[in-house]
Amino acid sequence: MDFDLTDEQRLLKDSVDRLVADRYDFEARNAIRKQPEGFSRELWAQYAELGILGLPFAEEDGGFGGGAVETMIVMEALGRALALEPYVATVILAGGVLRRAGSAAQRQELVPQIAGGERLLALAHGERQARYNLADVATTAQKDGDGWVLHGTKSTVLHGDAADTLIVSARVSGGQQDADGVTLFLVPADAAGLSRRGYPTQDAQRAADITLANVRVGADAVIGAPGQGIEVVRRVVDETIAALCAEAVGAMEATLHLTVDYLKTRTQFGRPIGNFQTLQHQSVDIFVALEQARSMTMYATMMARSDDAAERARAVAAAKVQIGRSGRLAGQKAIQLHGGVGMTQEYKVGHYFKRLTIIDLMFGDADHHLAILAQLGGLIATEKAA
Amino acid sequence: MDFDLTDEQRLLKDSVDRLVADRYDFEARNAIRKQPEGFSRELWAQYAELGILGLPFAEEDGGFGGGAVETMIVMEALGRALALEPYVATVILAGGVLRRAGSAAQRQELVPQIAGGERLLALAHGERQARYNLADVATTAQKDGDGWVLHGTKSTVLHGDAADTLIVSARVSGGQQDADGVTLFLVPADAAGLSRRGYPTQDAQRAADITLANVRVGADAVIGAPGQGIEVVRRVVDETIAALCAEAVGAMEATLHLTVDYLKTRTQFGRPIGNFQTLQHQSVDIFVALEQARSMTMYATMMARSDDAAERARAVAAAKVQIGRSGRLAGQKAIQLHGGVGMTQEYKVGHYFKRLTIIDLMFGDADHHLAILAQLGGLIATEKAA
Amino acid sequence: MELSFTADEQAFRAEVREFFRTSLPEPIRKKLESGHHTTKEELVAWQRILNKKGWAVPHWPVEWGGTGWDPVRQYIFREELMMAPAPEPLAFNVSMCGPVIIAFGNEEQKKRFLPRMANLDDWWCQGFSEPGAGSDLASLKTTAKRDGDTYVVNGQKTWTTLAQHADWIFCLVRTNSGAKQQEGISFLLIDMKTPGITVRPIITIEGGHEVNEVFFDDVRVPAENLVGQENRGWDYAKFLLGNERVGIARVGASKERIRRIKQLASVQRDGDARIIDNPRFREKLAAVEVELKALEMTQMRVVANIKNLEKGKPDPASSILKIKGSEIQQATTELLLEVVGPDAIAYQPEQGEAGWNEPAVGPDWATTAAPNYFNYRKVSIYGGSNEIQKNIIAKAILGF
Amino acid sequence: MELSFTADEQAFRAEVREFFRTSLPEPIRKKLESGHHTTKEELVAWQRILNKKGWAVPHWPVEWGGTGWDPVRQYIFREELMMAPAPEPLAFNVSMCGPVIIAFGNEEQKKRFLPRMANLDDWWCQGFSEPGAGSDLASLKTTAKRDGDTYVVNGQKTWTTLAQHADWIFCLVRTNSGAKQQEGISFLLIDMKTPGITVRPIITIEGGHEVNEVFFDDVRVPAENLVGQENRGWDYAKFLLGNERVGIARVGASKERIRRIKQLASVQRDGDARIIDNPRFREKLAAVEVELKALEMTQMRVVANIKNLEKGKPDPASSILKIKGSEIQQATTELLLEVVGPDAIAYQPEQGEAGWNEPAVGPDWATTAAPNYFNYRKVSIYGGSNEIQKNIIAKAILGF
Repeated sequence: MDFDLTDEQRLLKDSVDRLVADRYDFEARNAIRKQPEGFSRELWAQYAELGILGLPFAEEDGGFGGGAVETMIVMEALGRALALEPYVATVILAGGVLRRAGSAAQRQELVPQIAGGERLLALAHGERQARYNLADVATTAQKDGDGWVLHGTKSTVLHGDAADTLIVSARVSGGQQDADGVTLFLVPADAAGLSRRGYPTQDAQRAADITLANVRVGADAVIGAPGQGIEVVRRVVDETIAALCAEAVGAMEATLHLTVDYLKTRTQFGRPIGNFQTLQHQSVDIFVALEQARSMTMYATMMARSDDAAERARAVAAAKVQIGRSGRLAGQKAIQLHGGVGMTQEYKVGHYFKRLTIIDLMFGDADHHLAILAQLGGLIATEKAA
Repeated sequence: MDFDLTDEQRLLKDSVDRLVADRYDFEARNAIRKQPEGFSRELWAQYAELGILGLPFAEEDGGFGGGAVETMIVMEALGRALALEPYVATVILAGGVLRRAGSAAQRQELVPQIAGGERLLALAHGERQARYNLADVATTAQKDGDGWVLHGTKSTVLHGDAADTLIVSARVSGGQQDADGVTLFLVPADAAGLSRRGYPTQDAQRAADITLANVRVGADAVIGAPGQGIEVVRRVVDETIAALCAEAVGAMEATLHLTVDYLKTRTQFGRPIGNFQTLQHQSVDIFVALEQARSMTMYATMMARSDDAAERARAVAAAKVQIGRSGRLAGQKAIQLHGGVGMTQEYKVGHYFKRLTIIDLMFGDADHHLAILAQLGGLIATEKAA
Repeated sequence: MELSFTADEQAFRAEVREFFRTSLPEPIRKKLESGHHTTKEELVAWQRILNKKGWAVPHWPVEWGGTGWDPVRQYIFREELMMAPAPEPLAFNVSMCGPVIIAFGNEEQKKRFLPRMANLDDWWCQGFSEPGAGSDLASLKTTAKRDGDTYVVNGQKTWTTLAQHADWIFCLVRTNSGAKQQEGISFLLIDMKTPGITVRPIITIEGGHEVNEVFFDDVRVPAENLVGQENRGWDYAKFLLGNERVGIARVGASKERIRRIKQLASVQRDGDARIIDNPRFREKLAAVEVELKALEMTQMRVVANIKNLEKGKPDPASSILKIKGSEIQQATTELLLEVVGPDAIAYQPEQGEAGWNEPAVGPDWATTAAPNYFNYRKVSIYGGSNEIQKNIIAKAILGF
Repeated sequence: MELSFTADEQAFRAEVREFFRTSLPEPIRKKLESGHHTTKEELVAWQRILNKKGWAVPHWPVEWGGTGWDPVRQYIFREELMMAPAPEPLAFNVSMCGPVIIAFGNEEQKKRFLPRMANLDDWWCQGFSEPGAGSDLASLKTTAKRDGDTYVVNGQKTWTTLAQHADWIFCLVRTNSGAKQQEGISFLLIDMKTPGITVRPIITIEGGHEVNEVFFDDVRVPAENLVGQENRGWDYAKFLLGNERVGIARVGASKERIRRIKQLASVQRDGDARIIDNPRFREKLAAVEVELKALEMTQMRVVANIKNLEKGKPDPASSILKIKGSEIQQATTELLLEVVGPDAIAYQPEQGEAGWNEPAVGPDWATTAAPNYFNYRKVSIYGGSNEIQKNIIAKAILGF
């Protein structure tokens, strides 16, 4: 057990921190979010240069062999910056599928392009009726000669509008909510029959609803074992939740700093409002929520790659609960402590609040995961271990 | 709609308030709770003199014809005093059964004795396995000639050890949790086969577990319609909950006053600790909880005698939720604000805290009633009334 | 003590409810129900319907268009209005500036302004807060210097709600900078068309345009637009802010929103079950309903107590209404967001706006859930933040 | 960064667990599990078992009986101890007075006191708080006047935990009343058998006798019992209070209590279902488990950070451990009370005490639920209330 960063990790942290400090102040971000794609291609190239786009991939595939801690470090920095680039979509989600289930050929083709910043990916898995149920897939894939024909609609595909390549889940057998019978396919975004409706999200990221009408793909489009896609998605989503936890910690940390700075400088009744004890104590509440979230993020980071599915499920659910609750407390209190100015788009704190809110809504909110955790019997065993 | 007291109600309030102010300071209460019976027979006689023991009974039965508001006034005063006498047991619970279901002969015999303070009653209904389910009655009554033979065990019978007469519920037909098939019986406390184990409760009141082994009673012991006892108990418990709400409001009010006074007089760091803003705001939290509880008590008082069973059930459940939550907040925060001294038996605030805790546990705690309310669809209809 | 409504009061409630049912334009009702913004034109049209009925300014003196209702009837009216749900008559006209003019204005001002206020012929906005004067309102810096029979106003106001629609603004301005903070302030009525006034939108976090900055650059205001006495504006402002608390609990609006949540939770599914079938969700909702019922009774107690209070003195207990009312309103926006879930993620500010006909991404009733959750963080900030309300209770009631 | 325990650390945990499993007397384990008080004799016996194994004072220097374990191993040991559940070695001896003597005492004091402390031959108690000096400890008034080679002590201490068992008391006393508050305080060791000492019980709300008042009336104390320098006692007290925070989170104890709650909730029925089958209850419990897991990780972070801190300086983040740790402990007592429900109403302080054989009213495991709920309100008060902890964080970490 050791919480100190290794020299390499410290180096990574310093360089990512420096990039976002230099290039991602609030004005820069405002300019970026007004661009048509909603993110900066130029910064994306810098991410590539820094090596963070290839970070979690194996070195033999063209990545840098980083582990969960490295991803945590990067995500925390991106959270502090409220970065808008499709890092989660391309590297964590779609990249995670490739990493866990892609064939050697697929990895060797795509990883270098991802790592180099030349290709954007997105995971087109969620469907509207599924809500938070990862196994609920109505999109179908029918065998057609050597290849497949895909049919269905995917909703809220993160950065689905900018992606060059989509990873689409589709049912090849079984009932709509069966865990078995779903296969993952690589689909070029410009495939015939594929249409996208892109839109901004509440937190100034981008997403798309994607319709597949008789989209044909070849046999080589299949990722991983046919019919076993849900298991892959589950594992990748668990890792993504851990990554989002780290992003949220970065956002909360920035939220706390903004708030404390504001309280120290804003004066009312002839003194800084930070002199008022109740406002100090509410800041402390944010601090405590942040540190608890940080601890839980480390726990999720450690556990999200575990091969023990039950332990992993419990840990990830617990982390999502903590992040949702801490994030809500931090965001709401930060706005309250800022007063009116916190309610304006011109001030940064509201943007953190919105991002924290959307992170809670992604892959199941705090109460949803609390129910899952309770169903699984909680974290503490009733019987004593020997 | 009018929240002002009538002249008569004001008179009642003034006289009860005066009695408890004169006779129920903390030292007096300490002396009373150390008496063998755990309450004061002398004060009981004064209650009789004041007319509050006969208050809710009809004038033709020897009572004073008071309504729900009058009971609320009395209970609030008793709550402020943390009174130990068996008012709830005798007047509200057992008295309520008599009032609602007793025959003219039973009422005319017993009500004057209750009103005069000469006879104590208790309602022996609850059983350990029943928890909060009022219909769960395992005690049986078997026909024996003209009369009945009772058999079973009743638990946590409030002031069951001091009562002269018990009202015992027993099953004459049906399954153990059926709403039908339970009859109420008047049983002298000294009946052959009846044994009692009295004990103090956490809040310095008294209760008893009562065992009935072949206890014989006559036909005239039956109260109300045979087999219809649960409905009577339900209505009486609803009224009792409203009365306990009022008692809790009195206790919370006293809790708030004690706390605010303490904060204004206790000095640390060279100034009254009441100067600290967070301690002021926590006192405000108690105040808000108290006023919300007071409002809800009025609502329950108004609704607990309604003949619309569904409306009544919703209102009483809602009130019990509010009282449980407000009482917990008020008690816990009051102890916290007092610091160490609040943890001692020598200081009054802890006794209020304990009483509020036990009120929450009586007839179902806040979460239990929240579940009931949710099951009933809440307070607000989904469809608009025309 | 009589804890239920009388038969007369119940009949009155039925009458009011029936009027709203038949007279409120359906498109307005639908917009409110789904959390969308109403347009200026819709608000004007609705207030004129009310005014025609004689119900636009129920609490004003009968001579100026009031109804003569007692506080309980006024309460019933407001609750039914919010539950309809119907827009409230513009508060800046009927609850803020109007009552100040009635209490402190001269006859000429009353004749000139009040009828137009009631009919929403003039749209008013409030110029109180300034960048450096929020909670500490008395530190405001906007000046009005007397120059013959005009005042020359310079300075800046902020958080000016719906100033973009306004014909007039009522302002607190400093007319004597030498005096103690509160003593040099006056209450001035300013035509928004006067040269030198600039309105700059403030966009709030959810993307809406509700509030503005208003800049005054040598704005010349006729001295006859001063309300009451010069340098006594602080008293009038306190009177106004006291009035503001009536109805701040917004019990009716929260009831309506909970009704809406229950409807939507009966439609929205999570897996095989409807959200409303989830006991945990139902219990969370029920807990809010309990607090709301208690608040409703608290509000009725405050309303019934008005007759026992010194004229114009607000009941300090009304701070409870603000604290609990805002907590409950915020809780309902969170519950609705939970119901909508991931369907709330898409940002679609155009949905529900006039002239927009594209289908929504996802169900159209989902589009306002997140923006309203974000936007409603304001209700525990404006009108004296909840921290300020607690200070008031600590001082005025608990005697700290 | 390595977020899991090493194989060595896991082996160590297994070894510790096995020792507790085999060496902890069963009656003691049962008492702790069911929330009953252990007797003085039981605590002494257990500490001697630990001391024989060499584990009574793991964190002391090896020369005085310590183990040389790193902070992670010390953490594992404490957690396993609490989860056994086993009594902790007497904190006044091993975590409070012992470390002060080790750091600031002279050789003679070390030889005289430390071995007897480790073996619980002497039972120590703490004389810090006074009636007028709680949060504001530096305002204490008990005086010690030098008279030849003795100090004459007069005054009163309060909240003195388990003074009724104590052989010795370590006290803060005022030796220079002219100096600034903090500067005239000394740290004095006093034999409880000295004439002039009176112990008066304080009964806490649940009826227990844990704390006392201790009165000093011309108590003569040999000057050799002064620790360190005269008038430097405040520094030693701050050092001691810093140590106190290690383990204040009581994660292991809360884990054990949650395990117990789950067991009892699987027995206690509500209607036809077990309490544990109620999803709402399970979710409430799970929410506490989440906070506890986060706290456990936070505690490990604090433990792992000890090596980066200046010797003896507490990590200000340890205030989190006190705040969250007490909240969680209190939450578990509430959950247990909910499980027990109406069975908690009877007051039966004799149950579980030595020599009492009557059956309980209701299930015997129900008798401690309410008293422990009442008693545990103390954990957010003692050792610096949670309000004080928030002041510390506001100042030391957030820089207010």
